[in-house]
Amino acid sequence: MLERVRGDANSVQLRDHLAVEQLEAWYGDSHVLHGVQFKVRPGEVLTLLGRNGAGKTTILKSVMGIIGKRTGSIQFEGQDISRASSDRIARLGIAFCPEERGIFSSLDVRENLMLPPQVRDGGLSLDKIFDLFPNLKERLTSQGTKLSGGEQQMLAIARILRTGAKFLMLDEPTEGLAPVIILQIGELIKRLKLSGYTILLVEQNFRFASTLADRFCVVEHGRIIDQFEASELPANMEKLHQYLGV
Amino acid sequence: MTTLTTNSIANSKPTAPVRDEIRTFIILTALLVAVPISGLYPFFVMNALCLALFACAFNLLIGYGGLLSFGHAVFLGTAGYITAHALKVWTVSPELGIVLGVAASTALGVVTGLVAIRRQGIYFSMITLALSQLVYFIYLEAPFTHGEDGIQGVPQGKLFAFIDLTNPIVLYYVVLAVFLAGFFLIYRSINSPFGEVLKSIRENEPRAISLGYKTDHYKLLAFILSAGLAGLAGAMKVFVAQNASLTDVYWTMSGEVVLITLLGGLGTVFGPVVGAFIIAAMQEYLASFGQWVLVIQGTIFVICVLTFRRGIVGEVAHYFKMSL
Amino acid sequence: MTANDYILETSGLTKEFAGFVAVDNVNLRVRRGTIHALIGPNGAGKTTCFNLLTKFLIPSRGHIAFNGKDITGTRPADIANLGLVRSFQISAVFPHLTGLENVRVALQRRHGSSFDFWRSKSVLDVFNDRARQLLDDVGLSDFAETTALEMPYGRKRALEIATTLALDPEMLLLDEPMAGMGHEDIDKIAALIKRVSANRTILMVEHNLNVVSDLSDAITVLTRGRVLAEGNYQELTNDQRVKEAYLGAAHA
Amino acid sequence: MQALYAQLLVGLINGSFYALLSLGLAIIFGMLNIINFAHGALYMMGAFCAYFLLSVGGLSYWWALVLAPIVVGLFGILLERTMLQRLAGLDHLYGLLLTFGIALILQGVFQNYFGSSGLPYAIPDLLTGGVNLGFMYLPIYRGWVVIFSLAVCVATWFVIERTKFGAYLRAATENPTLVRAFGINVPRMIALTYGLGVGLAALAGVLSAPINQVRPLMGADLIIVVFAVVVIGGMGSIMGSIITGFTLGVIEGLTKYLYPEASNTVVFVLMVLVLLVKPTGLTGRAA
Amino acid sequence: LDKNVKIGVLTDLSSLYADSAGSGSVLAAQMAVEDSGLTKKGWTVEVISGDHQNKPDIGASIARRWFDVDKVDLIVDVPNSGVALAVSRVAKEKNGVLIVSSAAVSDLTNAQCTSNTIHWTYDTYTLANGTGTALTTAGGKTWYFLAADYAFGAALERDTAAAVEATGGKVIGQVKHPLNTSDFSSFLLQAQASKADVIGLANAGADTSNSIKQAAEFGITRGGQRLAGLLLFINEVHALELNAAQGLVLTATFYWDLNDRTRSFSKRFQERNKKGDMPSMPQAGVYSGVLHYLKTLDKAGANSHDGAQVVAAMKELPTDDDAFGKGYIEPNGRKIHPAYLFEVKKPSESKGPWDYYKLLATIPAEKAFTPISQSSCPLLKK
Ligand SMILES: Nc1ncnc2c1ncn2[C@@H]1O[C@H](COP(=O)(O)OP(=O)(O)OP(=O)(O)O)[C@@H](O)[C@H]1O
Ligand SMILES: Nc1ncnc2c1ncn2[C@@H]1O[C@H](COP(=O)(O)OP(=O)(O)OP(=O)(O)O)[C@@H](O)[C@H]1O
Ligand SMILES: [Mg+2]
Ligand SMILES: [Mg+2]
Repeated sequence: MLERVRGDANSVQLRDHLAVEQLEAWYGDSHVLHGVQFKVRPGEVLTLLGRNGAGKTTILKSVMGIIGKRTGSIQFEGQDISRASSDRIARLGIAFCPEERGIFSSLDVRENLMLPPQVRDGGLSLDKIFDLFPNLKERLTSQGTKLSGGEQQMLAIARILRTGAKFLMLDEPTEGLAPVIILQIGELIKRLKLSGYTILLVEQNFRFASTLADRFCVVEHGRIIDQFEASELPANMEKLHQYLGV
Repeated sequence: MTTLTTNSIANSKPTAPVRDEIRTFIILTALLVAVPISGLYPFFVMNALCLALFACAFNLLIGYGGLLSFGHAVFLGTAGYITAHALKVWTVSPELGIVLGVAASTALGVVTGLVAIRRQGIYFSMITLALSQLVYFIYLEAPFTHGEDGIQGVPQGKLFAFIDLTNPIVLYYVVLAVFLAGFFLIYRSINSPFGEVLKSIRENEPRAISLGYKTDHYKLLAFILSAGLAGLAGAMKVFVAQNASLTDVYWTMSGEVVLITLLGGLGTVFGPVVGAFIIAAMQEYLASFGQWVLVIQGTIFVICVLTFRRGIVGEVAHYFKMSL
Repeated sequence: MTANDYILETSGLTKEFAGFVAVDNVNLRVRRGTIHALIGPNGAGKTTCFNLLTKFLIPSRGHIAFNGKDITGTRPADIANLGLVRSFQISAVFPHLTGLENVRVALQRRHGSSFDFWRSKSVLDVFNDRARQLLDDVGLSDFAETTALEMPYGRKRALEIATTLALDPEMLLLDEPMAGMGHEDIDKIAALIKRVSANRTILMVEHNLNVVSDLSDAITVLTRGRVLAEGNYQELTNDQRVKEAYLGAAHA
Repeated sequence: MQALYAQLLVGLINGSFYALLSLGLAIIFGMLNIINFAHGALYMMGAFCAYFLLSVGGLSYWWALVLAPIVVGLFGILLERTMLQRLAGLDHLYGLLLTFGIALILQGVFQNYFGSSGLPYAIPDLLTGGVNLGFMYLPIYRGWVVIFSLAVCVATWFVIERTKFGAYLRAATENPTLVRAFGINVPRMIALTYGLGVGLAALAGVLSAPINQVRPLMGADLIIVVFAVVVIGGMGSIMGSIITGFTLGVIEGLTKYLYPEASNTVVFVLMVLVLLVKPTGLTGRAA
Repeated sequence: LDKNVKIGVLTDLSSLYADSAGSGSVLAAQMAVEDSGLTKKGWTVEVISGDHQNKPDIGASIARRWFDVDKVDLIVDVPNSGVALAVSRVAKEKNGVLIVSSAAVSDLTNAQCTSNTIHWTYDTYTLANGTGTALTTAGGKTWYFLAADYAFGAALERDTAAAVEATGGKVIGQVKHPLNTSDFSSFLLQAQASKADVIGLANAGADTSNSIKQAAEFGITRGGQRLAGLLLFINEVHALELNAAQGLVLTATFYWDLNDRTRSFSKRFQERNKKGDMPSMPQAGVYSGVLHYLKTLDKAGANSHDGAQVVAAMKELPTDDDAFGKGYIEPNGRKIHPAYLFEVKKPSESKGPWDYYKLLATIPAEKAFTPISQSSCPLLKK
């Protein structure tokens, strides 16, 4: 259904799409991340699991460069972005869908959708987006924040799919969505993966994550305390129980 | 504009807030009581005290209610005019003059409040500004104010028929007493059950409503309190300056009180006082700098915003992790 | 059906936004003392319903009765005072107040002193114990002194629920209480809701089916503003229309 | 009756100044969330700029129309880069205080070097003289002012409301961090916007130089009225402030005819009435 | 013997009157000190200055502090009627000396006169009668007033109207405009429509400049109507340039180019004035006032620091100086000297910068000010 992303071939040659090392991050005075370390391979779906307040969102924010203070190295497609400004990072091809959705009330739904500029070609066309999220099509002219909670979530995901970025960071994309939509999003993510996107996912909904992810990282107190492949999942259920209380 | 950001309010979570504040309050009082023997010019201090009370009243509204009134000068000026007129023309006793002045401002506060309260953020500010300009116009046209000449040579008289206000030292202690009283009332209401609700409304009004608070009522009460206390300041100013003039009702005065409060520290208890003394000092002592007065003032404001945004007191409080 | 059998009844409740009908002729009946779930696809009109019930929106048509009393024209604050309190879908806390203060604001309301500007706030200390207890209930014991702003998303939700409970309302409206929570928190809150439902009625919107299934006594399914089906979890999961509209084929 | 026509026309002319100024203010507020109290001072700078271009550079009025806005605009960008920028995301108050301080400094400095009674600036030869409309004698220059500013207003409106640039700006006001995380260089965009708004103020300054004394304080009292216009129009609404600007001009004209004493106050009456009926101004979004 | 004198120039350094008074007034005071030659006679005379920002309360509190703390003996200049009245009270209360030069409000020597204040240079009566009477007799029978809507404007208009009617003229209309109006076209149109012979501008500062400039734009003077600036200083004419100001009629008690004495004084002043302006009428007044004050002290031989007594002595002593020539001070504190009616020259007539006025008529000293018999000053009722 989605055409394969062009230039995907050579991105496969990269060993890691994203490599984070010794990442530390602060909110004002409070030190939140303590030496986070993980890699994301091209074309895989990596899920960050962890309790509330573990630091998952902060990790994404640090990669995106929208946090007060961060140190350590962040390699994206081979180049270091730990000092780059967030707009440069975005233009390198990282797209971010924040957990609080960030829909703009001063823009109508269409403007919200069209806002993020295309950073590369090969983004989804409007039609594709509309048959993924029919609700949006009906509400195009209404004010962004007048949408229902779920519709806002859809909008937030939809708009980054337009940009053509091939590295997506989704922070709890299924939050507040009806099961039927969650299934759709699951499908969507699978298809995105097939067509060569790399996806860094933060999820509380373990059931959902487990059906998609190639690998899992467990975050606790601002550190990655464990990680394993999807295949090793059954073996690790015990540990996960302790970590998350699933 | 109603819900102020972290940056705009000194949000130091103090260890023992009350102790810090009480201690500072005592020191402040001691200093002020000592002024006459310090050789500091009492009229300057009285001026500053009136401004300070005015600013504190204003701060109650913005710093704790999150309501920025752009027209607060009218409450200062109205009381000023009424008191001055009462003393000079009706030749009433000082205490009655003050009461009349404060009553007038409070009444005006009720009216203004009722109109303005339902407006949000900047629109609240603007409607207060607009209303104040209307009142200004009335004073400009009304004969009893004598236009830009103002009401001159207001007699100070004897408070309660035995305290002679024409004696600067006596006057000073009266003004001081009134200031302290007003200041304490404000301090108390900030730290009262009412104050708590006020803060929560500033933080998140819909939530406060959903908890069953009729937020308009609280805002209105805050507005009236503030107006009344501003009036008190205005009334006292009459005894100090012995005149009441248009400058006290003009929007620039409303702007000045914003500056005072920000300079001292928005939402801090003592900020407005410090700010008031600085601005008063500027007006009196910069006067000799003549034509550079504007430039110097401007520079100070710019520096204040760029370097110590919490305001002087706010910064100090933040630095020492105190609550002031 | 007598009034004290149904604590909340709506008849022909309708809300239109600029020609678009968000809630369409809904007749909702909530039985006293039950946990009633309102589910439905996104944009079905659930939150709008909540907003109508608590008067944050004015109904275009229809009536609302609470305890047999018509509250269609009542103001939001009064609704809360009647004992009908809601939580918000987008977490609503007082960002610069600490966890404790947040809860205290709610506790304070039922105590008459809220207009006393001449009293010291130390009169409020009587609420501290109750407030701490409420924080414990939602697992925020350690956050009593943290300002809400600094809490992670999930905690904010928990705090909001604690604040809502502080009002000890006769009926609670919870809009997606579990959204953005980790599993053990979900279980905590679920348990909590169960506990508080003892002497209360609860109407909640929730997309997490496990929660819906173990908590709710009755469920109403909304789609496109209309009531699609009513019944208990079993009945509905076998209802074909519900599967298509809400659960999705996979649940078949 | 004839007198009335005259008043209306004259009012419309003043309206065009309000429109231009409030337009700039609206853009700056709407997009930067800054209440630009320096607007009056920058308007003044525009006029002075015209004066210097003529007296020093020997450049005519027509050059001034082009150059003054650019010069002042650049100055504005400098201000934004060095100071205003640091206030991003703070409460309006700070922008207000800062720009107020800047206004004081500018006015003070000009005051010291050029005195209070100001400098002369003659009407360009091409536009001198006037036409007799029967009901009044209309100086050609005034006619030019209306037409020209109307054109500028429409053009600006188009840029903000109908182009992508506008959408970016509006979004950036709400959540700059996120917009930036979408790959848009927000800081530069904001600086440009401020430059644009300020440039409009300067343009108004040039337009008014031939009819008002070029004085350091020429903008000092204007700002509050212009700000009121922005509010009546609905904060940040471009069209709102343009329309309100012209309307206010006309209403003021009428007041000057019927109750002149109140002509500086009528704007506030208008504001109260509007805000009572429409809490967020004529076309305003929520505050 | 106390030979210390402290003079405070309380003026507007930062706004409306900064040019006509402001730093120029300070300079004038200093020149007076030097010309008095008191320093050579072992006196120490200090001149300080302050900016009252046109706010009565600030003006009053500065004055109070000057008298109390800085031990100032004399305060001069004080533009802005409101401030002048406020300061005059303080001077009385503290028994200092006040010489008002810039402010025009005639109450200073009438209802509100005090034994500590001298009103030096001119007042609304001078302006009103000078312009009003002269223009009316010169054929300007019908008048239309453009008055600033505040006490000063009203007073000016009232007095002028009286003078006009006394001379057989007629006031056929008036319009009150708010202070600091930027656009006068509506008002000018109304004045134009009235077909009055003379349009009297009863306003000050920028308001006057703008009305004149826009009057030119609307071809008022070309239409045969005359423009009378009731309070207009040479700095404003300079700023307007003759193109806009030509044909304007105004009254002044000082012009630099009146005679050799004024010329020599003015040249010295201009050389030392960093703005390069010629002295304005109020600045000349400050010079003359301070000079006379110092003369009086010199005659007394010592400074008694008793304001009322010094003022009384000043009233005894006839005045004479380069700026105003010979004159005297009335018991009510009114300084008396001639006034002049000027017309602003056409660009063609002017020999260059500052050559702006041509003399139409001289108003003899006794006619230039309120006759003492008509003064309502309480001091006279004894
Ligand atoms: N704006 C902030 N200021 C200060 N501290 C913060 C802020 N935001 C988050 N924190 C702290 O940083 C830590 C990590 O927060 P983060 O949001 O990354 O957790 P999370 O794993 O995303 O939680 P959740 O699953 O609830 O989203 C938390 O302890 C939180 O208290
Ligand atoms: N103020 C409004 N103006 C216009 N349309 C609105 C407004 N509020 C809600 N809507 C529309 O009404 C519909 C119902 O919204 P509502 O928030 O009730 O959905 P919901 O059932 O809560 O969905 P979710 O589960 O995603 O929160 C949505 O399509 C939404 O776009
Ligand atoms: Mg998170
Ligand atoms: Mg919802």
